[in-house]
Amino acid sequence: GTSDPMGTSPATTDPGAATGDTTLVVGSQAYYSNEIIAEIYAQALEGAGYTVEREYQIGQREVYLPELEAGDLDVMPEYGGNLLQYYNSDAEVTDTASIVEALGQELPDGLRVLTPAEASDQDSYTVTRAFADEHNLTAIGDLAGINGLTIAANSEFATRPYGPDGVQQAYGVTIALTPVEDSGGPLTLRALLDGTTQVADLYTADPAIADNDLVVLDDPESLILPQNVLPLVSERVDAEAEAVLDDVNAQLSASDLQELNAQSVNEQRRSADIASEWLAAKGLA
Amino acid sequence: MRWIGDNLDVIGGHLVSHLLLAVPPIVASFLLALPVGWLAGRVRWLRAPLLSAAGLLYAIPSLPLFVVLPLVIGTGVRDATNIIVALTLYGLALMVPATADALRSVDPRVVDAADALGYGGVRRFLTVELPVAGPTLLAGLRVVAVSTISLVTVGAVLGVPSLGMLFTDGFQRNIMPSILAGIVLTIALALVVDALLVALGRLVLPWTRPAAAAVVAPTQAEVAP
Amino acid sequence: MNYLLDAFAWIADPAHQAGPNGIWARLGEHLGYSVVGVLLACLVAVPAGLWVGHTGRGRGLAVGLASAARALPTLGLVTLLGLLLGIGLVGPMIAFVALALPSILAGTYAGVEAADRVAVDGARAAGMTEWQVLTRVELPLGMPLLIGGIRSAFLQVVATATLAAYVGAGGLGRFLFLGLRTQDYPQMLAASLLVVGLALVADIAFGLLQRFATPAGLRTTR
Amino acid sequence: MIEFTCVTKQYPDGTVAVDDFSGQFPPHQTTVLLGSSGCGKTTILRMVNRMVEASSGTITIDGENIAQRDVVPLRRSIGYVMQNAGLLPHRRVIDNIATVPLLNGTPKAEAHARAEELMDLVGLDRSMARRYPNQLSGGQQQRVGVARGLAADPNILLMDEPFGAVDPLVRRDLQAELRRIQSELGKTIVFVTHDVEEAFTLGDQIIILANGGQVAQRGTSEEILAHPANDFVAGFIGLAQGERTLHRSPDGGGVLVDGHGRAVGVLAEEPAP
Amino acid sequence: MIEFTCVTKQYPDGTVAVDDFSGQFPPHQTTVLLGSSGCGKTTILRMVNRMVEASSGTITIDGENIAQRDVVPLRRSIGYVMQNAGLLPHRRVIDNIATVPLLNGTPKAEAHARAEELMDLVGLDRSMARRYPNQLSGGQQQRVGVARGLAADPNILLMDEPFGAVDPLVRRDLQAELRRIQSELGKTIVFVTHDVEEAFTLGDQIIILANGGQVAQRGTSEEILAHPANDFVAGFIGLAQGERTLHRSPDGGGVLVDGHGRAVGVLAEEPAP
Ligand SMILES: Nc1ncnc2c1ncn2[C@@H]1O[C@H](COP(=O)(O)OP(=O)(O)OP(=O)(O)O)[C@@H](O)[C@H]1O
Ligand SMILES: Nc1ncnc2c1ncn2[C@@H]1O[C@H](COP(=O)(O)OP(=O)(O)OP(=O)(O)O)[C@@H](O)[C@H]1O
Ligand SMILES: [Mg+2]
Ligand SMILES: [Mg+2]
Repeated sequence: GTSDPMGTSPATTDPGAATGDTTLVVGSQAYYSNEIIAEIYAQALEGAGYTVEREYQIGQREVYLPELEAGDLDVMPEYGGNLLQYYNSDAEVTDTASIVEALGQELPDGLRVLTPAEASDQDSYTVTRAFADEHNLTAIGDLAGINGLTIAANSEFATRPYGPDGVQQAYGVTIALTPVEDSGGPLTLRALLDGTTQVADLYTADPAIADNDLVVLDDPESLILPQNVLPLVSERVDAEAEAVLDDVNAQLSASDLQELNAQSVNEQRRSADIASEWLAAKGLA
Repeated sequence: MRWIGDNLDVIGGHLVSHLLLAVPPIVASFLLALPVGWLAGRVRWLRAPLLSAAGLLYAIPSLPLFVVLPLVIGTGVRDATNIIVALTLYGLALMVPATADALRSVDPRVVDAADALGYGGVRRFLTVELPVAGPTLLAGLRVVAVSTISLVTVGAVLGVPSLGMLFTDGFQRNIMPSILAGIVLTIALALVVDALLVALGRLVLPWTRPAAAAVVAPTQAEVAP
Repeated sequence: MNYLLDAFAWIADPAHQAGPNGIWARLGEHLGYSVVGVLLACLVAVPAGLWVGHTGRGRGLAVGLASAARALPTLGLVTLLGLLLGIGLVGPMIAFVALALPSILAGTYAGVEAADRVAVDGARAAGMTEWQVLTRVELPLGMPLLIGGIRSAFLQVVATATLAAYVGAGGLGRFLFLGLRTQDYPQMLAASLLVVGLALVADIAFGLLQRFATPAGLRTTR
Repeated sequence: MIEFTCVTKQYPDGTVAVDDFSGQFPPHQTTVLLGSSGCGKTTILRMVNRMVEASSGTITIDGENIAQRDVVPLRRSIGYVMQNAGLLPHRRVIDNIATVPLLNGTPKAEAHARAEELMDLVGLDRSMARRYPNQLSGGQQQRVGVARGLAADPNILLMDEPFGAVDPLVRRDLQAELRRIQSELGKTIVFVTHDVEEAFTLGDQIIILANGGQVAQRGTSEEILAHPANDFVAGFIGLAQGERTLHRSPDGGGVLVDGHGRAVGVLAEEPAP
Repeated sequence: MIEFTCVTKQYPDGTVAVDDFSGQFPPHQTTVLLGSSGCGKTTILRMVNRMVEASSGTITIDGENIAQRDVVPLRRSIGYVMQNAGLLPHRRVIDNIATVPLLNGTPKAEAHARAEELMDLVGLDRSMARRYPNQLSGGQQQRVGVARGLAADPNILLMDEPFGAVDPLVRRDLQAELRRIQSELGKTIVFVTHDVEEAFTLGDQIIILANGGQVAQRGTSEEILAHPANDFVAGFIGLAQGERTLHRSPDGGGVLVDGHGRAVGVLAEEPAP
């Protein structure tokens, strides 16, 4: 029941009359990597005979989750840990299996997540190779004892279990937060590269890590929530569609995701081309 | 620059959605500002509060407005309605004072003459005061048009398609030409719309054409070197 | 409505007020950024506006530039400068200056132009130098409009100064982004309310300043 | 016949602009209200078409109290010409002239045809019909103003310093034009001015006003010049300063000089034609 | 002595406002430039203090070419009175009058004392010293303008329709005042007007201008009235229209009427004093 003179939001179909409807609306976050995954889902579904409408680059969760709940979106690539955190910021789980289980309870009626992929895109404590060599760093705990450390990350980093308080307790690391609000984007990367901060919270699928030979520090205590890719879907995704998406996820590896992202950023290719190439290469086309 | 050539369709699509999002708030703020501006000009004690309130609208940070407004008006965040309402509010912030000024700047002798000729109140407002205030109203409308077109880009943060998407996407993927194209096209679109408004003004306000004014008695004062 | 009440409660909570991350500190930073941005813009726009208004030259250019600057999307500028300059205040500050320029420029030249032409002519004929005409006649007479230009520039910059937090600086944007990212809407709204409150106070202050700067001879009537 | 009986006007700020004014403006004649700035001339004039409402007293037109009439039709039935012409800047000359007929619902073609005739009457070239007011000189604008005042063929024409803003040569033209028009049409004209020459030129009857709309004297120009009622009148029309007492210049040539030695005219020996 | 030799002024837009004007403005006398709107009076006047730069020709003051002089000291040495006074709205009356002395570095107390004397001279009550211009009537503002023009005790006073905007009674006052001041001070005055009466009242010498600053006639008022140089002049001063040809009114009483039958004055039998 929303008015939409510009036609920018999806053609709303009455949820009651949805049975037998084979049109699925696939959305993506305003994040290029997410859009590539969404496009892979979309093309796979089209390959299976579904009609797909695309709604890409939808801001953040506070924008698209209500639309999913309202039935305006059907498939959305998500990340396990953050999705759970959105619905329950106190959830104390550390592995993907329990995240999926917890999501089963936390998600609103009508929404469910499917089998996660191996690929994940999660927060990290990342340092430059030079800094790692200088201080002999391989894990977060190795940062303990270094003075004046700062990390560039989004402001909510401060409230996370793996934020400054968390690493203080678990690893004895003292680190201050420099809030940079681009979610591990170019500003965060630059802050790290030009030495404004010693540590940066980059997403692990970010091609910049390989390009700049950066070091992602290990997290033996598993403070950092795993962020495996998983589709968040509506009731209109039937068993057949679910199978299609499961097939895709079964093939989507961590290195695949990094490679896909690299194509987008370094070669400035479009998500549609990247997706169809990947599907063809995996024999899913 | 190769990126631009490869993505002309994307850019074109954003340009069209941008324009479609910008036009309704421009029109709406113009129309809504008329009664409010009229009131501000007419009712003395309402003037200061109305104008201040209008000014403060402009001070509301846009991001929270986009997020909170739907809770008030009951739309989805990404609905065009949401963006249009929000941009209309910003447009009003500029247009209400401009309208009040424009209506007040109408030569009182003209209004007096209209009264003396036997114009009734509403008719006088619509057929005398409004057109005579036209040039000043147009100046205000031009400012509204330009800044609205610039503000539409903010919607990209929420996923509402516009040239702003060239910023968000270009930023994440480090594509400078994308951002530059977005900036240049936004400014160009604004200037084109501005020029169209000027042309429209010449059409509907024929008596203000410079050629017309040329025959007026010349000014006495020459600014000496 | 509930959110709004929660937002007021958030502001009223003493725990949120003191300290380097408290409301007062952030308000101070926010005000500081705005003042600096507007002052920098004044440094450019006021002399330029005075020149345009006084000589009447370059008016078309000034109008065009002001219009283009108004059309310059802040989001685009901030992302562009982010890529070019990285984090820090420099990028946003440039954006604030760009944002403030058009109003101040227009206010200044309009103010100078609005000075009664006959009075200006009389001053020149009395043997004032061009500088004296500008500083003793046009500037005082144009002051209310000039301050009006600064006033609206300031309101815009105050609203936009939240962006400083996007790139690691402080200001009320800190609350805004944290609230946005953690779905803490009361905090986000509180930040917006504080911004609007700051704008309100500034608006009133500028209003008084404007009245104060109106030459006595233009205020009093018989 | 317009008749004022004990009319007073007090403005909201307390100014008593007109205090107990009574007077008649006879039909088919020009009555000039003459007085210096602020004496209440405009106020009296504007009470006739109720642009200003009298605070007390009655004003009748042909015996009918105007307070009983609807203002809009009243105003449309009375021509009004203002100092600065008061033209509508966004209407072409022809539409400005035709304003009242158009308001009254006269078909456009008819109203325009009539407006063109009026342009002839006031001495405006028809080629100017499609111009806007700011494309005319001050004198031309004033003619448009007069034409507009006459457009609805009103019985009454109110003129408030209609020629005050134009230069003296043009002014003299306009006065002559008005005399010609009046001799043709015979309207009831109330004409406000503070220019003694103009009053003497145009007025069948002249009412000299002192502050607050007090009547200092009324009569024809010759009556007033020959028998000024008091010092105020004598001063106002320049008798007291010797400006109207003319002497033969000692230089000869028939030049007449006034009390200040200023040359004023040449004496013709034959009596007035 | 101010002397124009073959002076032409073409404005940037191509208008030739003054075409080859030559003329002298003798010292300690009032020269009136008389002509209708747009004939170039203001342009000629403003070339004297270089508010307008001549396009060609030379202008000298006491033999010195003004083009050689710095404009700022030149302007400070010449008094200038404008039509609407042109006062600085944000300065008090006393400071407006003292503008030039203050610019010249005269100590404030001294400049103010002088300004107060000037207020007496032009007939302004000293109590008005601390008012702002918009708190004065038009006539009072005009007096301030005259006082300001005289403040630096200039030899030359340029007056551009200084009394054009005030009502006729006040105007007559101001003219009388100016005559009195001039008889005391004996400045070299160049006075611009389009009012024939005013020109005849004030001018020792009158220059009647036709379009483009063409000199139609120059001379005293009596010379011009007795022997108008041509039809243009006769028309301009009203001789052609019969306005200056006065006849005895048939009604008697010594009233003189002009060619239109308008009463103009009363004939005194004794010759001019
Ligand atoms: N709207 C008003 N409110 C208050 N006072 C007014 C108003 N209009 C006129 N007055 C005052 O009433 C008096 C008479 O004004 P009015 O305009 O009738 O004078 P006038 O004779 O027409 O003068 P002028 O020759 O200057 O036009 C003046 O003292 C004037 O200040
Ligand atoms: N700055 C200017 N640029 C172009 N033309 C001008 C300028 N100033 C005056 N003129 C023209 O020069 C001519 C003479 O103007 P000027 O002002 O000297 O006339 P004037 O005799 O003073 O007229 P008025 O009695 O109306 O003041 C006019 O045609 C006028 O239009
Ligand atoms: Mg009046
Ligand atoms: Mg002039």
